[in-house]
Amino acid sequence: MKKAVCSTTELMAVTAAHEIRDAEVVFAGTGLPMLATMLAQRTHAPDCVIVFEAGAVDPRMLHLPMSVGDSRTLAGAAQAAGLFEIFNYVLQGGRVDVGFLGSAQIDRYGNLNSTRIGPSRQRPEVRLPGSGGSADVAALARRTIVIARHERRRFPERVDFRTSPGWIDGGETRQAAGIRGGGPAAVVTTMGVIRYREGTREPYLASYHPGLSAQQVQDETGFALDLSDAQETPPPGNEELAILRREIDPERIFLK
Amino acid sequence: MKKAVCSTTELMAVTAAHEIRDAEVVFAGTGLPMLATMLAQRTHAPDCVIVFEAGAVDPRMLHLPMSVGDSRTLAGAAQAAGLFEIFNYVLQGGRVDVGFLGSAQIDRYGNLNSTRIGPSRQRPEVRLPGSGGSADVAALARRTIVIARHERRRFPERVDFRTSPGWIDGGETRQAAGIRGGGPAAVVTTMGVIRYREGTREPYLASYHPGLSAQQVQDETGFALDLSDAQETPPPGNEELAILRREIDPERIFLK
Amino acid sequence: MKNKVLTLAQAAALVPSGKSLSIGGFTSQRHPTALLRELIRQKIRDLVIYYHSAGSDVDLLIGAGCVRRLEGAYLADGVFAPVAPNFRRFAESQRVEIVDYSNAAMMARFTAGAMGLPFLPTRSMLGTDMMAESKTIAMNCPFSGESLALVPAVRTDFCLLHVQQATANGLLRIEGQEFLDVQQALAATTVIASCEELVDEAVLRKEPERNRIPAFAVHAVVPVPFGAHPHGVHNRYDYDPEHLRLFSAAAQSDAAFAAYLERFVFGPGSHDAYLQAVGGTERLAQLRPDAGLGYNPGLRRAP
Amino acid sequence: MKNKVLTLAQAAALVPSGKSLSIGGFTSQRHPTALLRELIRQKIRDLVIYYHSAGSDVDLLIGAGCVRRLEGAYLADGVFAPVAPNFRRFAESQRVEIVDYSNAAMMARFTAGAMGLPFLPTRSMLGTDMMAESKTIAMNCPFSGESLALVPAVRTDFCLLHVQQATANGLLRIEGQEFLDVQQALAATTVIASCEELVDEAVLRKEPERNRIPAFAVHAVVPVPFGAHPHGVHNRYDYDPEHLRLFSAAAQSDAAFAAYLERFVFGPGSHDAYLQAVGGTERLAQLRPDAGLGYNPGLRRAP
Repeated sequence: MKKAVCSTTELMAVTAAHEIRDAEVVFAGTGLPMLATMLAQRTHAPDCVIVFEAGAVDPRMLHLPMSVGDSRTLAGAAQAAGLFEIFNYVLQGGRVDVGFLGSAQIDRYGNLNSTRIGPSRQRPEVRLPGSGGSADVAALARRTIVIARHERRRFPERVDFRTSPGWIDGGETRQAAGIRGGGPAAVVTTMGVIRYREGTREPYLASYHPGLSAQQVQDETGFALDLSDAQETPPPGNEELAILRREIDPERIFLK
Repeated sequence: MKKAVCSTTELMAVTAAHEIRDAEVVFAGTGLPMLATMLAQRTHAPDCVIVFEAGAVDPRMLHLPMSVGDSRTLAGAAQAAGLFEIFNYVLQGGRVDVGFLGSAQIDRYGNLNSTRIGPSRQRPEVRLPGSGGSADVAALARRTIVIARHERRRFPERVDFRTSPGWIDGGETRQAAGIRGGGPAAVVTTMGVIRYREGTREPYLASYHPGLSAQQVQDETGFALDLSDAQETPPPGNEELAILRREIDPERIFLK
Repeated sequence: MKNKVLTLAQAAALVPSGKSLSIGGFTSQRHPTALLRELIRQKIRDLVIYYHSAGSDVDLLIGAGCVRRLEGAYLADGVFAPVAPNFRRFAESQRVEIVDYSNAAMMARFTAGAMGLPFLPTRSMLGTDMMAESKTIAMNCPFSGESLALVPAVRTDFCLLHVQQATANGLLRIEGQEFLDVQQALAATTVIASCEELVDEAVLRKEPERNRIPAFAVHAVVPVPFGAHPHGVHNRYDYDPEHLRLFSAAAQSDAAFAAYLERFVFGPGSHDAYLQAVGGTERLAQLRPDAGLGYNPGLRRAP
Repeated sequence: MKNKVLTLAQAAALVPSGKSLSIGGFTSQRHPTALLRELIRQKIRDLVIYYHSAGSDVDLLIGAGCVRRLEGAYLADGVFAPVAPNFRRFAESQRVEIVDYSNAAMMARFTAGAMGLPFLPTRSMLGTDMMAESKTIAMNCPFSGESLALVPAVRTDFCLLHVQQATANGLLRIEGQEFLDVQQALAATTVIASCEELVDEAVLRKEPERNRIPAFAVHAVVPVPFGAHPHGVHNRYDYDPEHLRLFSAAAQSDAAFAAYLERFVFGPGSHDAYLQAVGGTERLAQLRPDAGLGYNPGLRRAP
């Protein structure tokens, strides 16, 4: 593997791209998920099928969309549909292999909050945009990959508001809530990658990004992480970086 | 009104056409309803909107379709959709003013049977095609017009199988069954036109076709008809007949 | 991208006896009859068929002895057959189980299956005798108190359909009415699509608004020109009134229908030979549509 | 056929204060912003807005003080606004009521409204804190025993949307993604559609597969070229990144947003004057799409 100097955003995009396998159906949101899916399609997963909740099915995007409703999501698309088809026939129909989610807060069991910060419904400390399709993808994709900025206040023991269900309270609590989809497989952060143990659904640090230590990641996390399996995140290949920088986001819209 | 000599089928088509008012949304089935709606659109109701359950919305038909799925239903159509859109958005959405229904049996309160004749589910004396959209139109159109061949065995006190709800058992029983649409307004038969009293929903003979008497209609009906308001069915105009014969069904597919 | 193109024989061989099945199209339009004839040749038995408004497609399978059970709304073909004749004869002689629903109820059942839901609510079915004989459940709406009927989702093992255009990878375009093809396909575990024309991905991807079923839902693609005959295919050919009348007459008795099958299914042995048997290129040319209308305005339809 | 063509001022005047409303489009695409600016000029107040994924369309109305209550899923605009700024400020200062649902739940709610049903079931919402705060009801499926969430139908007094083509009678064609426009329109009592282009009935009726909303569901048609600016309209013009950034910056405070409204809504007083204020034909030419792509691949989007 050729090593390369890269930014954290670039590393996250490449790390997230590696979570996609060829021919999978990927539900992508705005930002890093777009970089990751476009990169995967141009490298190891040429037949991955991308769907966007606004209506685009299986595009071959030529230019980076700025949101999931962007006309750029339609380039070379197999279908231009709408929310009805994507949420009902594709997502709830059980056809999404992997969904990408962002979040303002993520807790010990991978539950996400994109609704509001603070204890009060009436007086939110910070009002966030709301679920969008996040709760839906979290409930219905076969597995989800979360992308998050790693800061201690964003990684509390328990989210202030559970917008999108992860493993709920761990163990079998997700199934007990009647949720069908597979749950969070990985959290790709600005500091590393968190995964969950089979059965207990306890979080563990799978990798820390180059230049950091496992303990540094723990210090920025508001709940205990099992660090015993932590390794350094593999760096992106030169070709991956070149594709990201030159083909996918030459304007530096999401890439920092 | 110019009088004309015509067949029973022609008289029924014209009589049924008169039930359509301009700009109404009409749900049409195969056969006489097609003749009636095409005639209405070419005469007194040029802006009536025809919908077919197979998917055609608001066509300007040039050639008589042989079934509701026929490509001929799409000529000049506003939309080519499907069963989902027509049943959900148009019919159940409450947008159909008048629906046309045929039936093998029709009883005192306008309930229809197009499923099977005879008392036994396992051993039907006659197996009929089934509801199709009949039960749906009967339940959900603002009013329905039934087209039927008038024979005593086809007009029993009670249908062997209630495929499509009319006024159920009369009075308020239709509302009590939770049905939202308006119920049967008229039954156009080979012998006359039956309508229903407000409130009681008891059937009365509104008209008998030229050459028949009210009593003759009663004799071919298996339940008591109030004959007190019966008049002769107005004959078709020459222009209506000419349009029917020359423009709508020159091949004599449905016209006898 | 995967090449999913199969021959008729290969595609039909995917369907074992005893499975559940739905068939695309509506009364006299766009049924995958070439595939159905091949199922009959391969002696598939004991099928459970879910349908909304079927015509001589399902009646063909019933008459050939392939069907054990039916759940659906309507089996007839307009003036050609006020009741589908094999259906009627098999029902009256108790050779097939039938559960009746309305068209809207079957639409809702397929849609629920496509949506990954166990049921959908509907305002149809209330006040009918179908309620008690089917798996429909009455409900009072917890929001409004209104009466509703809940109909159970349909999921089938297979959906067979016929479309105008498909890519080798299985992206499907439908011209004219969609009927319920999209929902039927998405409610099936395995989708086999025959098509008039195999086209390049690039062609269909130029107008993504016009494509109806994504490749990831489709498992086999079978290019079969005139694959819906004697039914019509919008923009490609009209239905064949002569053959539909002939079918309907033959379907009046077991003996006559056995002769029909021998003449048009077993005898010919292949789709090309079938097309010869129904009149060959001369007859097919008479079904050619007017480009602007999608059907043949000059077709002689009355006997 | 009826001529339903109105001016912007006439159409906006149909909407009284205090009514419920949904708005077509998605984040940065195809919102009927010319209509919304006219609502603001006419000082419509106390609106209840139902939305799925809204952008600076709803945020414009919030910032102009037109909105009393919101029920929806998402209010933001990608990199232009990770949270819609007026929405955030009004929420944090308790100047607007909010009930949160997911996008799939809002889709199901509008769809139920369009279908004439009081609710639809969904597998979303389970395991979220939105369940308890919204009108969602948990249910065990009477067929399968599975957990489901029932979400109540949305019916609004008005739906405002913007499409590429409309006829004077109200038949609408949408190019590119439909988003949820069809369901939103059919879930409204009164539908007002602005369009880029008014076309003859005969033109749209040539390709009935491509039309999306029938005339009988549409009450007013308003021809407004560039009627969605600063949002994009597939095949017509791209979104305007400069203006979206300017909007987002202005929406950070009441004072700055008042100045924005003065400069782009009240000051110009008409749609033509608005287009002049945002850069006129020179700027609009920069948004012109590539014919094959539907957007402008050369548009400068980063600051």
